[in-house]
Amino acid sequence: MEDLIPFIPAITILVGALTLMFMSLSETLKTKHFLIVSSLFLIIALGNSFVPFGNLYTSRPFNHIFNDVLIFDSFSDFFHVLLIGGTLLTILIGEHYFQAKTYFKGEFFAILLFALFGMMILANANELITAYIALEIASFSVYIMVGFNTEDSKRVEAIFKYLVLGSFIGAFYLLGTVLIYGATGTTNFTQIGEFIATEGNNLDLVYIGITLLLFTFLFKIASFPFQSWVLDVYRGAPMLITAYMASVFKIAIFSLFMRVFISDFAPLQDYWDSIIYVLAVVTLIFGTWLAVNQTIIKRMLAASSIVHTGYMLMAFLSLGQNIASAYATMFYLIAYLLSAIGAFGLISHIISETKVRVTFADFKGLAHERPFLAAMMTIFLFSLAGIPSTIGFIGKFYVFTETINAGYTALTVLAIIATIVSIYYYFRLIAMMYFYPAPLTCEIEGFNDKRISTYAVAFIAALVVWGGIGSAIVFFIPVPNIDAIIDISKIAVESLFLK
Amino acid sequence: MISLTSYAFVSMTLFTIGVMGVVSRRNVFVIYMSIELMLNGVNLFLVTFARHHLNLDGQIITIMVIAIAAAEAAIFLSVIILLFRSKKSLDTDMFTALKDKESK
Amino acid sequence: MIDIVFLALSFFAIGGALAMLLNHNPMYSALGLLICVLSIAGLFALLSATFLFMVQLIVYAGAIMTLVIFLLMFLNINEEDMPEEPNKHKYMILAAIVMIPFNLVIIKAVSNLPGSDLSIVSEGFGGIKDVGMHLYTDWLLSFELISILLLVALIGTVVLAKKKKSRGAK
Amino acid sequence: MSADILTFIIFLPAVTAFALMVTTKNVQAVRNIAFLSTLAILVLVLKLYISFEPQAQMQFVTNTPWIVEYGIRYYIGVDGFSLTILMMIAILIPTAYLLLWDGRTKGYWINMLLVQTGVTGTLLSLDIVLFYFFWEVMLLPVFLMIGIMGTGNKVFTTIKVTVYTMGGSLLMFLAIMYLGVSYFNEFGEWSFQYDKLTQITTLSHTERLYCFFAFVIAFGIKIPLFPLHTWIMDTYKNAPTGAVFLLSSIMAKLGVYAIVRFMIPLFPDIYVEFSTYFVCLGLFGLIYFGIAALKQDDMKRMFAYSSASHLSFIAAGIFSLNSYGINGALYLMIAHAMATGALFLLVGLIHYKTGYKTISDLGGLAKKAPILTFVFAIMLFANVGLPGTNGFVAELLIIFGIYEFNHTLGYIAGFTVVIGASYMLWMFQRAILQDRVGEALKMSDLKMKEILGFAPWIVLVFLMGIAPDLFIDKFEPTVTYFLDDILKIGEVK
Amino acid sequence: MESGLIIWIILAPLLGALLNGGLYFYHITQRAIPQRLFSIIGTLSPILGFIFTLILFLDMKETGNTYSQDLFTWLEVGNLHISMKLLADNLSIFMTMFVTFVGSLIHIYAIGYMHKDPGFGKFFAYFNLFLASMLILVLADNPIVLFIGWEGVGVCSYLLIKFYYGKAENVTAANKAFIVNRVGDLGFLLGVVTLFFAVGEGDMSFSSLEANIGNVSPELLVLSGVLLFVGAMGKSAQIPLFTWLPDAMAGPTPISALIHAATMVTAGIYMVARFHFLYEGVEGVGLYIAYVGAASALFAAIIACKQQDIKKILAYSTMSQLGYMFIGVGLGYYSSGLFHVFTHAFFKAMLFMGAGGIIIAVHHHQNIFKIAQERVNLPIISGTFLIGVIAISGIPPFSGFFSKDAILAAAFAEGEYLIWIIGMFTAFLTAFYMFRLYFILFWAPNKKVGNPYVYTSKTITIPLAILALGAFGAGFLNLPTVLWGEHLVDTWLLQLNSKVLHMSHLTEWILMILSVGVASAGIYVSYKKYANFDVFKPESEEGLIANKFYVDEFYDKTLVKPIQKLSVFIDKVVDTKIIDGFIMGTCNKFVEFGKIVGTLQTANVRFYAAFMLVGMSCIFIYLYISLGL
Repeated sequence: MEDLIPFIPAITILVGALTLMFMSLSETLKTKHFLIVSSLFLIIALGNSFVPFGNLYTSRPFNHIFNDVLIFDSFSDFFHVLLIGGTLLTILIGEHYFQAKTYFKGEFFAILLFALFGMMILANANELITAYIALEIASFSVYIMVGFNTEDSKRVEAIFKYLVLGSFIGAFYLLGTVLIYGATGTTNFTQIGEFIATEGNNLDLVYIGITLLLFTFLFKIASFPFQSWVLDVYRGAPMLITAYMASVFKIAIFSLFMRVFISDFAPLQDYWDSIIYVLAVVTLIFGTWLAVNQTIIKRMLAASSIVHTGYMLMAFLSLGQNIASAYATMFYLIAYLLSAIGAFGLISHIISETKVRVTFADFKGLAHERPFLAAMMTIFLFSLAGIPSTIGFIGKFYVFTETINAGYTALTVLAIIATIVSIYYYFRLIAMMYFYPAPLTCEIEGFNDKRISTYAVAFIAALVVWGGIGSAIVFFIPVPNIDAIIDISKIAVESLFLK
Repeated sequence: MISLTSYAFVSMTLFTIGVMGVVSRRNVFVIYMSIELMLNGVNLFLVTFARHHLNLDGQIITIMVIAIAAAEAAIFLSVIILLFRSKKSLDTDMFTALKDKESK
Repeated sequence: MIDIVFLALSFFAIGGALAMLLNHNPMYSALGLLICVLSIAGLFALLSATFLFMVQLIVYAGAIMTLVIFLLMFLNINEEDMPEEPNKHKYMILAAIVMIPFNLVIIKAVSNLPGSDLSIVSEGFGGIKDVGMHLYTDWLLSFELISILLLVALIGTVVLAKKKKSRGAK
Repeated sequence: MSADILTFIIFLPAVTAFALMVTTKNVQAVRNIAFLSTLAILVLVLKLYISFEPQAQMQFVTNTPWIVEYGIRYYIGVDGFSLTILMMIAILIPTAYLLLWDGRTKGYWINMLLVQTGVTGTLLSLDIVLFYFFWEVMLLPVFLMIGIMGTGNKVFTTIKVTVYTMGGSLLMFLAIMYLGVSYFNEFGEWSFQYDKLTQITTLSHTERLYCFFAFVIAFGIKIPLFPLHTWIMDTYKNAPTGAVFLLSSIMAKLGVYAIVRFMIPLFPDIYVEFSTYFVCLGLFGLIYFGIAALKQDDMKRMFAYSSASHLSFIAAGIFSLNSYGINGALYLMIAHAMATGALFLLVGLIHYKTGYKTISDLGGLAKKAPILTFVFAIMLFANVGLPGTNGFVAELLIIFGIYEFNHTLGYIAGFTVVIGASYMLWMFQRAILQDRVGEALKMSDLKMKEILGFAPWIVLVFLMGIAPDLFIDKFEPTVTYFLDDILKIGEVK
Repeated sequence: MESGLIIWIILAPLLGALLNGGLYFYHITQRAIPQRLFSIIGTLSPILGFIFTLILFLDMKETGNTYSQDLFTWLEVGNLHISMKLLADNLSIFMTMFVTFVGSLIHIYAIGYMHKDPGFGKFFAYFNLFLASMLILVLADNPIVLFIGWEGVGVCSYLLIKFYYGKAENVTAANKAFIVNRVGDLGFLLGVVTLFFAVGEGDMSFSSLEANIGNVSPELLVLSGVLLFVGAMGKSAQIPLFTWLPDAMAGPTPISALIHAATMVTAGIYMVARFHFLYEGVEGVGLYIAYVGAASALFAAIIACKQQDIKKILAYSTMSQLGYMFIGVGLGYYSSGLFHVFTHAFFKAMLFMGAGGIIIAVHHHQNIFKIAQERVNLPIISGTFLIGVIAISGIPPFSGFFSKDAILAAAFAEGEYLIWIIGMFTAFLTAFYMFRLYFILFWAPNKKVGNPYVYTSKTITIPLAILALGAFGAGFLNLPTVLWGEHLVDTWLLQLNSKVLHMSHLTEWILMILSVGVASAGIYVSYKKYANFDVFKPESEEGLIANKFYVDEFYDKTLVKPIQKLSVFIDKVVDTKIIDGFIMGTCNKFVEFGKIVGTLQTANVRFYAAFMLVGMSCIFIYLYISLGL
């Protein structure tokens, strides 16, 4: 029976999703209630996933019936915590937005939780098709959320593009699956791993297949040449969904591919180094170029997320050389999760009641209107730009160090240059907020900052700063050091190797 | 003697035609069907390999793929409805509002 | 014998696909796809996947294609709604050229696999029973997940396609 | 005295700042509390200064782990160098408060406090990542100050200065990581303590060269050295007085300090190898900026050039590889910090009172504000390096040093005597002394508070000029240590 | 030998300065302080200094000791050990004597001159400071301390010249003085540095330098000698660094008196004498100095003949007299040079004071013809002025004669006949223009009948009288043996072991007579020309000479303007356009290219798909190659 225990978080989320689905039938319930219920389920799931958090284990429950398609270990647990936490933060920070925009009705939260469920399963998946199904569950939910406000033609267009390109690339994933299956006769990662280990020769199909799988990976994390959709979809999607996609979804994708590339496909890993190297380079340059010219904040953040993808690819690339970069990647994911949710969510928070702010110019004088939020935004932007005293800095530090350690110094130089440019476009926004007088329509009062979103923002900001400072200042007071994260990710990665 | 390769050839051809459809056609419907075609090509491949390995997983997966295709169909068609509602057209090239005009 | 059948089926499949690709009117394209799907079903049969042969007929030819055609009717799209596609052939050739490496690589790789006869096996393979057994033991979880996927798709379709009166209105 | 005093000195301002940020909105209160905290720091530093016994190695060291995974430690300590500069900072800032006293916003004071934490941390940190941490953090408040309280084309200026400086320091960051990695590969453990990093032996000459130049770019931008200087003019022109004061008289010095603290120990051989070029560069900068300063109309812009000129001279001294040069450079850092800082603040006062800061708009101030003129003159002469002021001692030593380094260059170095005087006096005449054509400016003389603010500087200027030995004793051992131990290594390598 | 007294010689004026400064500060901030207080402090302090000097002098005369006082270690870095040390040997005490003496008189005079001036207190503060720094210069034991005084003098002169800073030209003049001096200082400093490293980084005091001068390579010796002399040029206004001296007349007259007579300009001579041990080593440099001196003497004298500003004339005369002194020291006759400094101090101070008195009396006219037109009756001043004029033109038995003649004789004895001839001619010119000045001021008839008598205050007249005495009698302190004297000054300055002239008494007599003749010739010529000159038809100010050979303009064109142009060029073109232009240009290019790349974002889904497809097929080509299919 205790085999069921690892399932609990996922099950909770599923139940939550269904509950919300049924709730959405009723006309009387307000968005508030949905918020409460969904966050309730999320908190429960989070609590459950915290139970085994940080201790080393791996389990493949119900092997006889489940055919080992799912695997529960510290690694997946680590990502579960991240995913659930991320979703929870999204909901909390978006509380204001949801309440303000009336089209977020009950189904939305159901879908959100379905998406989360899909991602969680993705983190557990140990089998190609199961992974694909989980991925599709998540993707479909995200498609729907992107196009949720069907009055808005932009949204429709966004969902359309995302859908077409997503299923297009999905076909390639399936092709890859086929080829692997054709070569190995199985789609189970573990068995594929064994096959690779035993059959040294005629792995061509496996190589090709994994390459095709990688396409999906690269597409979802928006690396070059798969980056095109990002700007449009992010621009079209509701602000919060953008946040969700940019942070949580990326993590889910990474959970799958890091798993396979660290453990099962490890022997082949070096084969793709040159490809990923080139892609990382181009992604960095291309993303930077895109980001520099954007005048719409959302597009700028989207483009900059491409650059961040480039950084992640760097870490992913150096996985082959030294395992430590796995920790770096995971840390960076956390850093990016916090910063991105913070930044996107905060903007959504700002635009939920007042006039719509789209371009840089719209943010002029925000600091005078909303000093607190402006300050928080500044923190998030610092973190994205990797300024010290924010978690973004530490994340970059880890990633770059590991990349250098893996011997890709030239790539790191490029990344540094990209960072320099990124300072430009991030600080432009800060400059807009702080260095211009407030617009005439400046309502300092009339904006009630006493609400959950604000506290959520503050909380995330606190996390960001804590992550950047660690326990440096209070080194004589025992607070959880940021090394804790690294240790946990170590355990998580170790758990992949226990058979 | 029909070999694996010939089946592979057929399914890859179907797949390729699907890709060509996605890239070249402007009609939303046709794009959707092209994607379906790609999936079919994959299916054929799967079944071929299932036969090749005498291993049923391939066929099971095919079933799954068909199911996924069905789900995709549902979403796709509803999106097509949305598109048609919003622009009264099926031309993909009509849907380029998200181009960043503010810059430049 | 088998060869001829195979050749015929694959000819129809590819022909249908091409018809789908080249026809300007989606209606004809749909029909082309239908032909293609049917012949693929035939090929399934050749590969002694009898159950799948059925599923293909029912789900694709039966459900999906009809859905498509129904939708075409439903939106009663007439000729002038059809987008002008002046230089689609250029794109097609381009795409074809681009796809060459794929095909080359994959087919060569496949051809390097140890050959095996793909003749029809008499019994116990691909029949409903075996497939069912397999599906409900080894692949149970994935199957359940599929159901969730369908559920999501369902909700999605409802949410997306229904004309909404926004909650804020009342 | 416990070692944590340094930590206290570093973080007291920041803590105060955050406390003030949340508690009060009253500007007066904020300013007064901030001022008190700086005074408290001054007292602590004095205590430190007295209880510091002049010798080479670090004192009051605190060394606790910060980020264990990568061996980054919270490692701070003070030696002759840093102590002197720490003293300087501790004295300059509170007095600067007195002169910026009126008409500031709350954010201004809070930023000032934060900057103090930044600079002190930069000064005292011995773990190179910690150093980088503070090095970047110290810029952010200034960034805000320039942007918010600046004048003219401030937004562009702000972005420019930020990207410029941070770009430079990011390259340094790369070099830092590279060093860390190579240490890891050699010794199998992570560490970024500068004294550990000096043990690296695996790096090839080219690698060291690249790292060296990455560092040079970072520090050269802050200082600024010749080709990397284009940010200062507009920045100094548009920035508010306080920010300019901090940039010119403190942060620029930290650039030089960092060269001594990190680059000399880490790359002694390269340092020795390239010293000639850098001395030449410094002297070139001295003359180049000096000439450029001649015809400036905006006073702040002129001082930007002038301090660039002086700092190039300091850099030349630092690279002159002998105790005269380095001692002199360090001494000039302090002298120049006082002189230029005071001059900037005075210009700020003039700007604040008259509303002008361009030479052509000013003039005839001397009649209205004799005391201001007097202080101005003293600081100006200190800046020019008149005997009896600390500037002279420093320039003399540097000239000696460069002469010993290379006779010809020594003669060129002498030109500092002429150049400084010419543009300074020209400005003094036009802006302050000679009567103004046209209507009179509204100008009031220094208040008692401001006089009090300047008093310690004036006293120090003369004391350091008349009895320099008192001060040089404190850091001379460190310099000797650097020369004897490290540069020897450099020669043998 | 240690003596605590020396520092007090300096401290007396220094404290005076500080006290006056403080009082003035109080005066302008709080409430007014009576002028009397300032004047008492201001005059008492130099007088005290003089008294201390006197005590010391007498003691030294008794015992023949030389005293020194080590105050504290000033700087100790590496091998450089500089101690704040004062030295009172015969040379320095000789200087100190007349510096303090004449200085005090000028202070007293200043009381009267600056009467009722708003900046009275400040003036005296500066004045004392000036004297103090001069004393530091003179009493220094090592070049660095000397340099402190040296620069101190410079800056004080700056402060005093711009005393009326309201007027632009005053400040300009001050700047000019300071910067030109700075150029000199540069030379001095480099000379010191060179010397320091040349003698082997030892202790810096003059004695040890003198001791170690042996181990300096000759070329370095020459180099440092020349560099040091450049310093002297700057301070003592020799060609080419003389332009500041005439302009320095912008300041109030007492300052001119102080600068010209007692303090500043003599510093150069003193310094060269100080470094005599260096110059003995290198004859060539000495000769070079002598020639520069001669040239300056002649040049200044020629210019002086055409000037119309009373103070300018005196200024140029100073310059030419300084030329004489440099001839003296350059040729190695240090004592003679210094003796001329000594005598010159008296009569030049007197002349300036007189000029100042006249200027006040005629309400601040400086053009001699104007003054002559407004002539007033100033018996004492005119009398003393005459004495001064006679003295400077070298008519025995006035002091100027002896000192100048000694130098000329030296030039002759050394066989430098060119220098001697120049000197002679200059003597002629000197007599000419000085008497031109005198005649126009006091003799040339103007229509006014019975010039009004103007009262000049005692504080002005008394110093004049004393100085007149000095101007008359100072010469007797150094009577050559020819005139049955026994070289008091030369013997006192024996430490300089300057050469003594060896020539037959006959030649000496001839030389004397010659020089007297030349002088009287000059007087005669100017009598003919100016004795009854119509002052209402002043001379034209055109001409090469009247415009000082356009030297200022020349400098302006060749140095100042180009540098200013360069400055603008650097700022506007090099920095803004080239360097910053390059940096910002690259950034902009980057952004521009980004725009081009941005066009790939054609929100067209088919295009995106194609884009991805192309990328993928590229990767597949790579696969094809790497898998070797």
